[in-house]
Amino acid sequence: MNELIPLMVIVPLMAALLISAFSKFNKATKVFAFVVALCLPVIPIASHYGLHYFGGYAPVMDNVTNVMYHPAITYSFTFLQQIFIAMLGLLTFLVVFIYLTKYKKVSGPYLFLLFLGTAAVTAMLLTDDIFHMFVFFEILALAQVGIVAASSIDYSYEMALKYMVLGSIGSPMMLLGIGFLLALTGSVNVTDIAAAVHNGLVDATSPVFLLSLGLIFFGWLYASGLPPFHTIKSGIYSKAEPHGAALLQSFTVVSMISIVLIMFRIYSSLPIFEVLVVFFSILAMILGVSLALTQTDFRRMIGFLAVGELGFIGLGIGLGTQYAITAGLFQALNEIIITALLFIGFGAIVNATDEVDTRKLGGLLAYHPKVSIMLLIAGLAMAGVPPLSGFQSKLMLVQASLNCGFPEISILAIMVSIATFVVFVKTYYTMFLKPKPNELELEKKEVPRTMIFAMGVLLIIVILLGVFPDIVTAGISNFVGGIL
Amino acid sequence: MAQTQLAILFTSAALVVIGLYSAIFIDNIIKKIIGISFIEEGANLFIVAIGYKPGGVVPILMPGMDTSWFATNAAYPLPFGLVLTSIVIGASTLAVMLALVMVLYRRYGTLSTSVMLADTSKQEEYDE
Amino acid sequence: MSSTNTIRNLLAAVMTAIFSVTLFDAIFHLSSIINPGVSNIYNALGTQIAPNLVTVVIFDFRAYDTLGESIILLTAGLVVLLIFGRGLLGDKQ
Amino acid sequence: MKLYDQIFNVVKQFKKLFSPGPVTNADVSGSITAEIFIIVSLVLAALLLRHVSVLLAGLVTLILAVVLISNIPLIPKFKIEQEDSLEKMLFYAVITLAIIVTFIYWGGNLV
Repeated sequence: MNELIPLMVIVPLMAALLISAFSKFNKATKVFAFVVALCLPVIPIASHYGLHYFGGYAPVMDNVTNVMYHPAITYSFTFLQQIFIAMLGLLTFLVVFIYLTKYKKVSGPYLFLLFLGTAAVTAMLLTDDIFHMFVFFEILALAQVGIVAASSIDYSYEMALKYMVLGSIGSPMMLLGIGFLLALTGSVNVTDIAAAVHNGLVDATSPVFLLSLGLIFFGWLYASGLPPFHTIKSGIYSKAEPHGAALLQSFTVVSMISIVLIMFRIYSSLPIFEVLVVFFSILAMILGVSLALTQTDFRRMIGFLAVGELGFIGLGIGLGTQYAITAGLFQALNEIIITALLFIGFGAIVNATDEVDTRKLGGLLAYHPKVSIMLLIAGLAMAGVPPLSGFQSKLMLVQASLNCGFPEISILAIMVSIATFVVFVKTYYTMFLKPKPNELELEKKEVPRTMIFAMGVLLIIVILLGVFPDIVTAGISNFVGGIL
Repeated sequence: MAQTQLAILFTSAALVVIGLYSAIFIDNIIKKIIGISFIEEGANLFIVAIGYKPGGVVPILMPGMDTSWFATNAAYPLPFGLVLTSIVIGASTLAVMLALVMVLYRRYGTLSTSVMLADTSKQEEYDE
Repeated sequence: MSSTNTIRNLLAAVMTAIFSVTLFDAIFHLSSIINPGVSNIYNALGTQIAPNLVTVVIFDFRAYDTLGESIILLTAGLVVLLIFGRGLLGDKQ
Repeated sequence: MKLYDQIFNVVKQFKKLFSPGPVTNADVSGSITAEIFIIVSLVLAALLLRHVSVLLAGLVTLILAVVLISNIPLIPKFKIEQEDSLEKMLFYAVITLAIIVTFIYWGGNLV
């Protein structure tokens, strides 16, 4: 039993509580938040793989039916969790760092929400218990609403309320689906449910079991912002502070993969599950990218692009082979980094110009050369240009879909990449290369050093993963082999 | 006694459906939120109903009860435990939604969804 | 505009009706195949810990869920305060 | 000449899409790209039906292509349907929920 595994959740949770309680002491809070944020990526790297049973209740065998039951909540920690939690911790650290240097006076509730979101997502990723995942998913939804409401951008309250109203349709449906699973199998532990399904204790073809898939699937659509929730998800990103949006999109990606992996373990024997995932992923790619092409608010544009990129992850999971799922998860990791980089980079532009409409911007290359070059590389990585990390994962996805006998999906994926590239080139041109409009007043504002630092760190990871993808894909592939 | 359980289960489904209808068709945001909270309550009631055991006893060990008899005849405690958590979750989201409505009502002076939560992307795109 | 709204409302009503029929049918079939599963284990194990099994589930087997529950209450309180203007970012603080 | 007029009309309609405010040529070319992209990708996605039945795939692809091309500009329509108003988002969410659940429950075993 490894004591560090629950600490991954407890440390940000306790930090959040302490910060909200003692936010009056400005300086001390800043130092404390910085130290805790620095710890976050270190803990998962330092701890060993294994299982953790809360309360020490190891699995028991039911003597009557000879079925194994997990009475307590179980956390399982493997390479996949390690890499994602470490990346999430790093991103949280960078975002908290940017936030701490941007504002003189810290806002206790805002820091609380940032740490709480990280804790909730970590718990969702670690947990092996579907109801526990639901609890932390709700915490995450509230934290997201709080991060949006705190930003005090125009119309952020309206967007937050819309998100909550849609969420209170989406998440009870998921709860209802969990209820169906509980009724059918008598357990909320994913390992138990999967064992019950695969051993034939539950009839996998019965319509009731299928209905639970439908309800949980709908909840997953809400969690991950796939259509029909793509408009609200991109709206949420555009109404948060840019560094907050960088963290919000990573929450979305991680909650998406953690729920879909649980669904995959339970429902992988049903062909309709894969059909549904692929269908909604393709829809997300088409709608996300085509709407991103027509946006003039660049925050909204990246929001739609982020949703469109989620489609690639779903595609990998939906194809269902070991190679494809590895590609999808690798793409998820890349997307967390690249989209965060884009959000932080464009956030630097917002910071310097107080303007979000691309039509009013122009000629920024001369003023912010560092930011523009890093943004260019990030955009190329998102579009999938070698040797950056986006290229490796998209190449894997294209190969995987070819191997599965779906050349149409490969062509579609390549087309979406090209359209992503077009979106990016268009925005880059209007913001950086086009002549500066006369009305645009550039106050001699510098881009904060911390933003440049954060972008540099993320960029190094992008290039590193692009050149040596094996350091991640080998481990992920092992993990996927374990759940197949 | 199985009819009791079926009746409770049907009630929960009815709550979910009523909630969905009110989410689409009611314009007043407060009423809409009340309707939406029906969905949450329907899901909770559903899970409570799963824990029902025909002819069972309350899952509390009374003094003098035989433990093995109790284990086979008590109602299922797990769904009740889960529902207590999810009730609190529903209440919290309800509180946050109503707080947002309060602030927005002060700003707009109306509770109509079609005014308060209309499309905002056009207005913010090019404001001078 | 109103004609599209009528069509929309009609479509939504019909789809919700179909959904409700599906849900009722599923629940009718479900009620005969409810499985106690781990609840029976709880019933057997729990009596050694405390007499009230629901509290045993909440505070022992699934205590971590209860922690999440209390955290969510706190979060809701803080977010409500945030919405009313305590701790906003930027100039509007 | 007719096609030229039609495309000209399409560009004029894009102008409405970006009002208020000026329409730059980057925006219009972006919209035209989106237009072509959406037609091609939807047709391509319809080709996936060939795994169900080749005849159906051919038929659906042809009909979809004709419908989409005769209905340009599509992007303004798509954008209006996916705007930020709560009514539309709720409508699509509930419709999707009903379609998923109904489809899975009554026909999930057919796939």
